[in-house]
Amino acid sequence: MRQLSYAQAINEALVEEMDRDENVILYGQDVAAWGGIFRVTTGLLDRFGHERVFDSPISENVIVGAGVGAAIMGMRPVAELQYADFLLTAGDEIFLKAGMWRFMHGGAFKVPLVVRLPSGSTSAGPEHSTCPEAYIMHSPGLLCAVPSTPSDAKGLLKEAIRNDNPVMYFEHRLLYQKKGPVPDGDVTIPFGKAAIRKEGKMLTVIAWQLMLQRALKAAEELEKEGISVEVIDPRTLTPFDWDTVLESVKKTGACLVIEEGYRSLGVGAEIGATLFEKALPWLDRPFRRMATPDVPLAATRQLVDRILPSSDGIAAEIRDMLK
Amino acid sequence: MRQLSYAQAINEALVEEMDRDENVILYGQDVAAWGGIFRVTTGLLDRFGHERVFDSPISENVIVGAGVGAAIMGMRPVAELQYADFLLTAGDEIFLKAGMWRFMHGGAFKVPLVVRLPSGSTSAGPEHSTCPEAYIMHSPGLLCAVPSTPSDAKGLLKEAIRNDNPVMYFEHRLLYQKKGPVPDGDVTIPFGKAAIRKEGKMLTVIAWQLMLQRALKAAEELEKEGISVEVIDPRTLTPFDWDTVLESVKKTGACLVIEEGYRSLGVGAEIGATLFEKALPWLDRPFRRMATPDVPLAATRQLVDRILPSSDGIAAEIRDMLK
Amino acid sequence: MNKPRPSAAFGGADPAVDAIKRTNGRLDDKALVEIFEVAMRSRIFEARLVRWAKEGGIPPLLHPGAGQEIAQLAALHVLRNSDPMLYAHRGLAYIIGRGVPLTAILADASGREGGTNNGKGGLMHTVDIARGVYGESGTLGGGFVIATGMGMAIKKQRRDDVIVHFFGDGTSNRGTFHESLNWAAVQKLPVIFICENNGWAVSVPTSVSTAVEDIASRAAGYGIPGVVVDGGDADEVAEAVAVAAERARAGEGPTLIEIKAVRLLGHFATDMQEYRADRDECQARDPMLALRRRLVEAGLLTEEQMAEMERRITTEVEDALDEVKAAPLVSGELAFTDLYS
Amino acid sequence: MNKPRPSAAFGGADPAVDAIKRTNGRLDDKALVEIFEVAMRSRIFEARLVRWAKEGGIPPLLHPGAGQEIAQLAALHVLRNSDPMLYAHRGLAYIIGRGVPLTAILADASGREGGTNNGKGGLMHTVDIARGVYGESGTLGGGFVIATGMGMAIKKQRRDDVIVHFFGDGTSNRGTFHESLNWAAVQKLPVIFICENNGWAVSVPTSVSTAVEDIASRAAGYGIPGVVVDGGDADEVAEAVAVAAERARAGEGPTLIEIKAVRLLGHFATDMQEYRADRDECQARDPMLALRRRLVEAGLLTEEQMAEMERRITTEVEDALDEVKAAPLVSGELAFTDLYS
Ligand SMILES: Cc1ncc(C[n+]2csc(CCOP(=O)(O)OP(=O)(O)O)c2C)c(N)n1
Ligand SMILES: Cc1ncc(C[n+]2csc(CCOP(=O)(O)OP(=O)(O)O)c2C)c(N)n1
Ligand SMILES: [Mg+2]
Ligand SMILES: [Mg+2]
Repeated sequence: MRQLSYAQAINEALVEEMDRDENVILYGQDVAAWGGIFRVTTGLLDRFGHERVFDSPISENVIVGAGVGAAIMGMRPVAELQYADFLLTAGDEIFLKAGMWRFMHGGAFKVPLVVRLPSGSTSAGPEHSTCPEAYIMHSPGLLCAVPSTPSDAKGLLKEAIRNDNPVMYFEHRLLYQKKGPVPDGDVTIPFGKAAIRKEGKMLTVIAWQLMLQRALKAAEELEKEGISVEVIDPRTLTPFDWDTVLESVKKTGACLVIEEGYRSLGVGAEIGATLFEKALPWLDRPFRRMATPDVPLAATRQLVDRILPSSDGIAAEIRDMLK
Repeated sequence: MRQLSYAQAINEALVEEMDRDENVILYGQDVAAWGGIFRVTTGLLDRFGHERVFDSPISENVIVGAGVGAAIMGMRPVAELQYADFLLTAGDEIFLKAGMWRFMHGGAFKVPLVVRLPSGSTSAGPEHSTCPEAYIMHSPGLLCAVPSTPSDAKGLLKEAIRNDNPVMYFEHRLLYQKKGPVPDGDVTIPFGKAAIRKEGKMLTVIAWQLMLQRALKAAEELEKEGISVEVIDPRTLTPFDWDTVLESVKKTGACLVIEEGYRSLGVGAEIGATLFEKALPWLDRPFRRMATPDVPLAATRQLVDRILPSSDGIAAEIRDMLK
Repeated sequence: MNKPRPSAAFGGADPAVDAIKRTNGRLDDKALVEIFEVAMRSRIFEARLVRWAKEGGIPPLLHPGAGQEIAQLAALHVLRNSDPMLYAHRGLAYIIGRGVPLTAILADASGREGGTNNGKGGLMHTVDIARGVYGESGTLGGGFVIATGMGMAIKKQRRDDVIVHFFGDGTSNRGTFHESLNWAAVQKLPVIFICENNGWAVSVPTSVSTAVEDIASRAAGYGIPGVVVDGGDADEVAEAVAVAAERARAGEGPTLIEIKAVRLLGHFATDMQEYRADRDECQARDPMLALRRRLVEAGLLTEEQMAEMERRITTEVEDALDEVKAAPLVSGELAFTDLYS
Repeated sequence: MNKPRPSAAFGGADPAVDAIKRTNGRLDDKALVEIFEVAMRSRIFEARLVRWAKEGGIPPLLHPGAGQEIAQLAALHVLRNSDPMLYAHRGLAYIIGRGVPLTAILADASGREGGTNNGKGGLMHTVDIARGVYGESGTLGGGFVIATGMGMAIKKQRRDDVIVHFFGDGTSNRGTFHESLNWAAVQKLPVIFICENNGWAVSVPTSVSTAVEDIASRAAGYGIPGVVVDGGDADEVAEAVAVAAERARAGEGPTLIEIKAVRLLGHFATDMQEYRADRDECQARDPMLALRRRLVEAGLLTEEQMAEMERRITTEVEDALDEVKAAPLVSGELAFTDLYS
């Protein structure tokens, strides 16, 4: 199969969807003339022109809010916030407008909006480093995609654009250059279907994006030691594929969630609580989470490395859990 | 002991702290001339004058952000957002400025800011009804108080004002008129100390504010049936008093969290996950949560009543859990 | 009638302002009578709703628009019903003017069947796409960004609709005002931003919260026309809106119109307005009184005819209320619908 | 030297603008030489940092301020070091001008011991309260609200400090600009808002994102002076800031000053600027060149002396770099400190 980088896969999804549906428009800071500060949208302006691909002011409220307005009038806007952290600068627009405008008005509209949110701990400081997907998972009305591979990045973005609901699409900056196989043709990936990235018997690990890479590396390492770990990538957080997770946990009896976001009320909290509700009879061991330990992410590499789960740290944690 | 309403208790805390420390200032929409749309700040303008009690424009970003700025210069601002939901209109200022300005600048400042956030399901529609404390609990750098009684409302607010960190103080609109005993004198309530509102043996219920009222009612009812429920009011969510909760759960072997916020990644998720991590050996029964089931709160009473836990519903849930 | 005066910030130099001066859009007799009648319907209906709220029949979350109806309706009168509107919380004339049935509004207000938003938004979020009624943001200032995006869609779709967005003076202090007007201006979007400056935001006088007297002067920061009109003068309002609509449909971009308005009643239904000293003075400035006089003087309606109109509308309102009171409450199960599509 | 011209939006009518015209604050010879020297230090230091970033020694998150130093330093020169400053991301002259040691900046940039923010904020968030350096918001526009609150505190405390906040033209499109200027104006807070308009926000030209040519024209929406000054003219900048400071200290409120600036280099250290056609033209407008000529012509510094100055500063920078490179990296344990107090 073709090898594409995660960034190329996103670009390809945009091209295909914009080719397919002229209601798809793309905008945000620097996305047009420059092709995005992470160069993910290069070539789109040339292909689709200023009417459909345009640069915006530094006005996050209206970037998201205008997306809602355009969406209810039949467009399919794909808006970019330059860093995922900035979703909090457009809180009203994301949580109350995108999430609730349809509900509040009795279903009179659809809000087919996609917000692209580059996330991840690049040591760029507290306001340019986070993975804020838990805020979204807590909030009704919003779907949430967290692609981990080039193929998923493409397929989930295509699905997000076609979906009639607002989708927060988190693209991880540290994966942009990572390559992987991407199938030819018009392949979408449905929301709410997790992928089992590695089968295993003794423990279920749930992770996505950067932490998935590290978890898989740890799992390979452990395999050599005879420790068989199952690794699940949820792909979307809302909707969340509980079936796959429950089935796995019933088999393994233990679960570890690894995430880049803050620990308290991070995604792992929902997973832990839900398993405790629904799978207690099958659970042999205490649940565990590895996450950013409720401190902001500093601008200095040593400080970030100190707190983020590494693959060695993950392997050690799993060994300890299974002791 | 004196009986005061929850609103009077808040008012008294403000008066006492403003008397004590001239750096305390109070502002927000309608808080001065009118004494607040819920009449919680009446009399303060007369007592302290326009320099210290003033009305603000409808500018939530600067209401919170100016609080951060004033706090780092040595003031102790108490800002009000008219509805707790509006914290999302000041997302940058709450989560990234109040929460992180000190950290990001290596501890060069203190940020002794209090934001008063009237919350609660008053059937005022999706954007005027929520209990958004989970967003705060997920976010580093912010403390979070959720007083349930007049006495706590006073003591926790006094503590919040004296605390050198930013405190999000949620006052529940449906409790404003509720009366209760409030001790005389300068009594503060420390953060991170839960209150056991009712002792019991068979199950631990955790609830606060409106849901605490309902939980206590249910617990009394059940007591008559011989079902002994322990009811814990956490009082603050950050810091959270894990010791009290763990001790109770180790005794009862079962836990139910009842909250008004959204279910997914609501506060109950953190409690469930933490118990699953730390108390598995003592847990006899699956964990449960009752909460707003991941839909916004409509403007119509029937719709709100349909989804919010009632005291009857809570009693039924507990009976079912202990079956 | 005064000509709409361009905001001071524009001096006479801006060509867009000249365009406004060139137009002459007096309302004809029929229009005046129509506006008067709908205003009366709105006034009577609203008063009845306030009474119902005080009786406990509906929540008091109603913000009476008394005093502001004439201007609201004059503005809508020169637009098409297909021009999408995002209205403000101040009163019901906007939606009554667009022809939404009183029964639908009452059903929304009381959570009964027959409303427009399935019990979700209540009275504040009536919606009726066929009549161009696109709803309201519960957070003030949430409408600016949505209006801007709607304008963006209209422009991309090469339709000649214009978006009209009403909002209060207090709301113009939200940051979204700034972001939206800048973007709408730079992209030349077909949006008319209409600020109703009634001097108050709940209990806070505009002078306490707002650094300028004329909100319209803020247009200077976006290079668009900023026009101040007298909310007591239907012609002045209509003309300014007509010019702005023409400009918008011609692809020349947005306009900021400020209506100097008077809030006759409390912020919400049960507001006692203890904070307010200007109430009597304001009653005298009620635009309904002025229009009433004008219609009589011009021989367009007699006092008799007006009294008859009032009786007819009162009956209409009471009938609607009876009908809705008899309707079943919406089911609580609706709590779960309409979130995702 | 041109007089600072008041923004078009103000005409000549505003008394605050007259106040600006009345002042005459030319920089004296000593000041000019000082500004030149600090600008040179900043330019050389920054170039060295960019090189270090390209070598991989520090992250490329540095936004070179080359072209904007003279104006930044002229502005600071007429303020007191005790006047709290919130700076922008554009360059290091702000903090070098306030006297923060180069070693401290290098330590912040490279995560080594001896910095100002314990490894938390890195290069972007240098802080030094004793020198009035209060930091920077990582989200653009986050500074407006904080500056406003700081001004509020100063006023309540009856101190005569003024807050100075630098920000870019692109940043002036954030909603927080609007909310803050309105509130600062209405409360007459001692804040000077200084917009450095360099024509770009990363790759987006100001004309694409912003509906007006002069950001200063936005002052009209807040009833405060809006002044445009030439960033190539230190006197003009200094005078405008001096007047604004006087006004602020006198309790008359904020001023919006717009510096027409030139960005000589890329948005960040490794930006290749493929999107940009105006680079050569911009080099010719480098204010350092103009000041250099002026100093020579006025006989204040000889070419020789400048070359010597350059050598001295280069050595100073290399020494600082050597010193910091030898310092230990800050411990990862600092990840857990400084959050709560
Ligand atoms: C973001 C936000 N802040 C505050 C409120 C509460 N609120 C509702 S109406 C109102 C006053 C609005 O004043 P204005 O815009 O002048 O409109 P008016 O009521 O005078 O018509 C306030 C503060 C809100 N709904 N949203
Ligand atoms: C809220 C927010 N949006 C976007 C960014 C990313 N960003 C950093 S600098 C910059 C451009 C700033 O332009 P301007 O304000 O003109 O300053 P300049 O870089 O030209 O000095 C952008 C978009 C940010 N940091 N914060
Ligand atoms: Mg008003
Ligand atoms: Mg710029």
